[in-house]
Amino acid sequence: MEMLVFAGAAVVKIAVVMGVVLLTVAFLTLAERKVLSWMQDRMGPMEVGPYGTLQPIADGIKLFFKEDIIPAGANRFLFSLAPILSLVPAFIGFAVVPYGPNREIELFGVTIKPFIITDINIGILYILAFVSIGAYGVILGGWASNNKYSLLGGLRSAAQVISYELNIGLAIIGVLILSGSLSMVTIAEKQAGSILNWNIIGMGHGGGIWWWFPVTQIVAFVVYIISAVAETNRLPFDLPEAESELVAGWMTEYSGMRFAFFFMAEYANMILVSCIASVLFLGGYHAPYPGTRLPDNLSWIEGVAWFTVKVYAFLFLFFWLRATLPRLRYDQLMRFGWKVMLPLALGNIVITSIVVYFLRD
Amino acid sequence: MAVAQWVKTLTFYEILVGMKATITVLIQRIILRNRKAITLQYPHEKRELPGTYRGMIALLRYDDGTDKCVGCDLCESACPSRVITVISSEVEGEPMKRYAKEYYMDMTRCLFCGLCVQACPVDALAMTTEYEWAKYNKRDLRLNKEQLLALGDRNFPVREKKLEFQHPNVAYFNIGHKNLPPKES
Amino acid sequence: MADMVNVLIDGKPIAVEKGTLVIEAARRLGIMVPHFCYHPKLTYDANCRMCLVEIEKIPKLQTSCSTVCTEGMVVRTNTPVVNEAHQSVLEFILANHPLDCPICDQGGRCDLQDFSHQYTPTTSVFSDTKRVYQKEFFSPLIEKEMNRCVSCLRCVRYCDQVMDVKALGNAGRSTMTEIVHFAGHQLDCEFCGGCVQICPVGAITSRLSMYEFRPWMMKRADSTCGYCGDGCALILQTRDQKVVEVMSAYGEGRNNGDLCARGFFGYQYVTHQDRLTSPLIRQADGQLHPATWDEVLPVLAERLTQLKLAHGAEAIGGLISARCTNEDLYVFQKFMRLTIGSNHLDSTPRYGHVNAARALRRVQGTNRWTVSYEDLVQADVLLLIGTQVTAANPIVGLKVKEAVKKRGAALLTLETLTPSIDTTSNVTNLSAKHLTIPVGRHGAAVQGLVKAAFDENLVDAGLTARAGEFVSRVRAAATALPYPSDVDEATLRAMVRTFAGARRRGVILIGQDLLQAAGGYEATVNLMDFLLLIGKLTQPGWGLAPLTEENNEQGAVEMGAMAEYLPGPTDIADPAARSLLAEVWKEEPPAAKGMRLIQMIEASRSGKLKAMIIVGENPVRSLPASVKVAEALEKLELLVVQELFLTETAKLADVVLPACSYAEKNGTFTNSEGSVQKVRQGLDPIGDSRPDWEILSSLSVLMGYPLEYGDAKEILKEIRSAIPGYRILGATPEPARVDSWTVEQYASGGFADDLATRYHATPSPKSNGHAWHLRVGQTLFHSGAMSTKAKGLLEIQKEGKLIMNPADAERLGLAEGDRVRLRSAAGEASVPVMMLGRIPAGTLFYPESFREDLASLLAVTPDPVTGVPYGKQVIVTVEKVGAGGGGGK
Amino acid sequence: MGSLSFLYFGTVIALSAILVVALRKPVSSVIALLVMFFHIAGLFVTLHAEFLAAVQLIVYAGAILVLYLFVVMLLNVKEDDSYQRQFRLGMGLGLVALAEVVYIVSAAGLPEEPIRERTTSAAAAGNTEMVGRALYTTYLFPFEVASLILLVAMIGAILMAKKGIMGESK
Repeated sequence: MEMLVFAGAAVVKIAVVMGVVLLTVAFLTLAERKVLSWMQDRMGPMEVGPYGTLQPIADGIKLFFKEDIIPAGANRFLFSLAPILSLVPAFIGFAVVPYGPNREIELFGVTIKPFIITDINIGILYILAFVSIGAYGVILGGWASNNKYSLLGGLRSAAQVISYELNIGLAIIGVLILSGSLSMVTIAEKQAGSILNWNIIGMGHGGGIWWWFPVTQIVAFVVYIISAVAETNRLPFDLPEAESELVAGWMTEYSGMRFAFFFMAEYANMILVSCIASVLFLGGYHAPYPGTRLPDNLSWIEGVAWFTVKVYAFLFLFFWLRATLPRLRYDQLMRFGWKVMLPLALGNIVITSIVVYFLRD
Repeated sequence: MAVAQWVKTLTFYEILVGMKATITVLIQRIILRNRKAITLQYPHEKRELPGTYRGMIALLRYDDGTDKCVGCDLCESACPSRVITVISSEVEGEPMKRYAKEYYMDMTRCLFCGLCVQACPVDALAMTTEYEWAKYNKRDLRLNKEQLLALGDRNFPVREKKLEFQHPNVAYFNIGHKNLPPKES
Repeated sequence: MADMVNVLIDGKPIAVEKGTLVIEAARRLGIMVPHFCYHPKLTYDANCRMCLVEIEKIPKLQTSCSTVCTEGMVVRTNTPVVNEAHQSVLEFILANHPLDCPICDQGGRCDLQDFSHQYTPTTSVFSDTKRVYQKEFFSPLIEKEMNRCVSCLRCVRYCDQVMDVKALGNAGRSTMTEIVHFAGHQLDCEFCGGCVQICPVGAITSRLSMYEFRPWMMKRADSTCGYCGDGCALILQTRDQKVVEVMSAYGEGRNNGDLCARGFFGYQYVTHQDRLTSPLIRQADGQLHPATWDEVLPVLAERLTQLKLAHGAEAIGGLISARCTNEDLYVFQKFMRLTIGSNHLDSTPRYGHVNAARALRRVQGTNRWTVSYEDLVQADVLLLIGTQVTAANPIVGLKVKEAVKKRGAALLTLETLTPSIDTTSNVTNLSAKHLTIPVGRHGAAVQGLVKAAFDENLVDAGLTARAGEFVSRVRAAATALPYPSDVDEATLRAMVRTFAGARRRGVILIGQDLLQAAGGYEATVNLMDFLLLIGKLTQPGWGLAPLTEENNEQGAVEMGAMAEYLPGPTDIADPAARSLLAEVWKEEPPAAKGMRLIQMIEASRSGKLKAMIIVGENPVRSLPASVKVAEALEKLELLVVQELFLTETAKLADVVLPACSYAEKNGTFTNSEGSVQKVRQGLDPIGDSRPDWEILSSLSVLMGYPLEYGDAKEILKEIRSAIPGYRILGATPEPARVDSWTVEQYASGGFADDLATRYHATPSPKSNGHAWHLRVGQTLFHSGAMSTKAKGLLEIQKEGKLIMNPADAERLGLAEGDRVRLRSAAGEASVPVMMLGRIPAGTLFYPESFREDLASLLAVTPDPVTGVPYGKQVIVTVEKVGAGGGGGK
Repeated sequence: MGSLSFLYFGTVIALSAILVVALRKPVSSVIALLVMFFHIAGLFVTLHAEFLAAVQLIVYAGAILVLYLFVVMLLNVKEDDSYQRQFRLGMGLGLVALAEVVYIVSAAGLPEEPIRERTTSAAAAGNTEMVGRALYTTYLFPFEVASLILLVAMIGAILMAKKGIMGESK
């Protein structure tokens, strides 16, 4: 019975999270097009539904019914496997993200955390592990297409993902040091209080006003954001699919649902990195002010809302960057990753460690 | 100076300036609503075309309904993308009078450069302002003489007088010999 | 060359021969003086005033086309004064020239257009209306638009000076000058197209391709004409798989820019709608059905192999047309001799040219001319025997005319024609001495020539010393004969005196009237005797020049496409030749004696021959009905025909393979002069047709004895190794040399074998009112069956008409177009008549291209030596059928 | 439950390990290796060593194997059967290894309840911390030596790849 309830609750949570994520992915495409067009004096989709609001549905239907082509000379197995390898790791990471206050409810005698699917003690590592698997989808898809553009796109993507994954990993270490935990829930809980306790400001870990400066994770935050943009192959780091050079990179030969998988994976990854960013740096579901403004039994709404706002702010940042910045050259990208981001992240770790070791505890 | 440069680099100053520009546009569009999209919702709204717009090419007629085209092939040779095929011939019953027996324009290849219109010695070609010519079958875009004349009739209701009535001194330019005065002796 | 003068033109010095015109000297320096009326072929007229130049020490501007260079002359062609003069002249011309360049066929290659672009401002001081001519119908093929005329009179002068036709003249004065044809009716000239080519503007254009092209659209292929043996260089102008126009450039080819009606207007058969476009194969229902090459060739190869295995190679024969290229002919004979293994093969020279080839080979050791066209033009004396040169070989005719009219050569003619003024030119009008020889009597006249040489004591003393026996025995044989009754003895002797008395060059031209008549071979040997006797045979610039009827008969003989010859030509039994060939072919050709044309027909009738491969030849049509070719061919188990059209022979075939015409393939033709000239592809093959050599080559591969060639050039390369020195010759080919060893052999005994047959009296056939000599031969406007598919030529001559002397017609009460019934020993036929003064009384002429009308009338007698089926001359009776209506088809 | 999952992970690990060397296409081998890494990670999870599982995936699957893929794709390695000819040697070595395993297993025997007690204490403190403690206390010296070796290897690789870095460039 316990087992059943536990499993049932897990299934419900997974379904809700997946539903929300998928819906977000769908309307994120529309939102992106709209935001881009607003920033560029255009209109964006206007034909399907009022102000083009049903465009994602039209796109979905189109992609669903589109002819599924496997190029001659392609490796059929890997060609089919690649989109799945791309999509699954993108979705799997949502399992450890806390969407709301860390509460527990009793259901038929079972303790359930309603706002997180599972709180595992190495949550952040878990996400990193699976995100790194996502590179296989890209690289194998590019290779299996038997197309030089695809292969180049795949190789670029893999190199880029590996390089920037390193930076992501190093950027969050500062946060981990401050939190002393790998669990997403713990990290979020440690930032409770007010905006000052958020890791980006870094005052929540004791010590007072005089030495808050060295433990602020602002540098790590910037490194993380930039690396996250690169990790998700978004502009200005969308070299793997650089239309002007590589047609569509590793996706060149894909069409129909396989293409849609890649597409969804990209947007899901965007959401995921936004979630991580808000949990790690912006206090997750915590409001910037202390306490809550709602009655205690409804305060979870406030938490979820704040979390949502933060995530959407990040997503908007993605669009904003895309609308503003041109694409980097590949060597610039690599140099930036290894020669700027990496030292910054390392420096952040060193300083944070020293400060934490000597001044805290 | 160098310090300022460093600060700018470290704070991504240029990028922030760019981001300010884009967000400003967004704010003006969505919040202040004092900026309009330049997009034209094409099938619902249409652009006012300038008079010199180069759309579909048409063949013209004289006011008595006869083709202006003399089948001289100059448009064919002027055309940079080999759109035009002229098959010229003699007018039945009027010796030495030349006309285009068949005239084809393969609009799939046309650049709308207008060189044919310039090349035409009798102004038989003109560019209309028609542009909505999407077809399901691209072979439908190989227009024959009748279609091109119909285009001309549709777009140019006012027709010119015949050449010999316009310029008496070139009176024997391609009008055959039927209506010429007899030879002075 | 000693008389050179130095002139300075635009500051550039040049030394030219005395008498060179200034414009010509400037041209050699690359300075183009604008001109309309000047043409190097014509005498200058200086009427267009366009070529004005400034010459120092002459106060006024001079026309450079009429001013002769003198020593130290200083000429300026590009000074302000000269330019102003040019501009003024152009302004005068343009005052009346219509601005209809866009619709003018000359637009784009018009001298006036070019000069206008070069000089004139866009405005004119003239404001009057322009001169306008009422349009008149001119001719079905040549169109004139007098409004465009600049009155340079090039056409009029060309027609007179080069063609000797005088069909065009100028009427009216001043701006109203007009080019007219005499007598007000439509133009009926030789239709050489010369006026069209020479007109600097669009005043005279070809109606055949009117408004079909613009000059810049056309692709050109420099090829060689496929009609007669003259071998004219042609420029095939094509557009989209269609021959639009045929031209010939001044200064190019053996014809130097001149063409005849066949060459200029006879190109449209190439793209005729009846062309075979796919292989046809006879199926179970007895009908020919279209098939693909992949279906037909393996079946064909299998059947040929089966027949070869069952009945031996000897049961397969082959026939090829001399209209094919040398490459086709060579591959054909190689195919027959190696792949099949049979020597039963023959080609068109069998109809007459082999007589000449054999005679020349016998006496002078080479079958080629020992003279060239240049010798012809520069000859002191020309002797024409049975050539009908204007009709059969028009361009050689032009050379004769040039020699006579420009260089004052003495022309001696022994022709079937009489001098008479007609609408077309007639070389006998230009003769210094002429004898009208009745049909079939040229051999007797030649005997008379030899006799006269003895009677006039013109025998070369050296020869008498060297080969006394030859001289004495020929003298005995020749002088024993009387002079032929139908020629005037005094004129004949005078001719011989003139001919033998000439100092530098002299050429005897012989044609089909001699070669296609009984005794043609003997007569040719006798003519060689004549040349030998008067001591001219071995001298350079002298020689006997047989003219061929079809374009590559010379090539057919030289490629060995005949039973008795291997490539070279060398005799089939010649061991040296066989070993050379064995080296090239890696296998010896079969040694068995091959059957010739008539023998092959007989053999197929008797069942000895089981299969025949006929390439481009149509024996059912070209041999008279009395031979019953169709009947014989039907008995064959397998008849393969490679053809352009579904001819009478092709209709009998089991397999018909579509072949390419000369316009669709590469190769070479050898003209009667012996010049090997290029044939270049102007069109892609029509339908599925393929070049003949390619068909034979793929067939040979399937038959297991591959003759594989990548292209025609590869074949030519092999031909060159089989026939050393066979190559495309330059603009002025080096003529062959007389082989003195062969001449010695001949004079010292070789002559004796058939002396009695060669010199024996042939009685003159009676020629009274009941017996007429009918000759079937070439006309100017048609050649073979091909030309009857050419639209342009059909416009000139639609049907065959019996040509007779007007006096004869009057006697019979015949009017133009009446039908007459002809009866001969073999049968009868009914044809319309027309009158022509040049046909002598008692003689009838019928164009060969329409010979099917007379098929039942003719009979064939094969020559015992050369196997030539003589069948183009017959004695007939004539009676009127009915009044005019019958003839007006 | 525990032995069932161990059986599954162990079988798949063994099978995919064989496939890595048996498959002819290099890319297929890499895929097999990837499958193997996943299952090793799974094995770690069943042992409650989540940190090791995650690190296994991040380091091996996420980085090293991707580099292998890189090499395979960039070098465009053709199906090459030259390695397949070492069948006899491979068989011999394999037999030796098998004998060793059989010996060890028969000598020691499979433990009935593997390392249960230790894992409970680890779960309490969080195994990440335990690993960290172990590394920085008991195994500090080997850890530092290993780091040094890696550093040396890295510097050596850079030196070899970058010609002329020592100033001898031309």
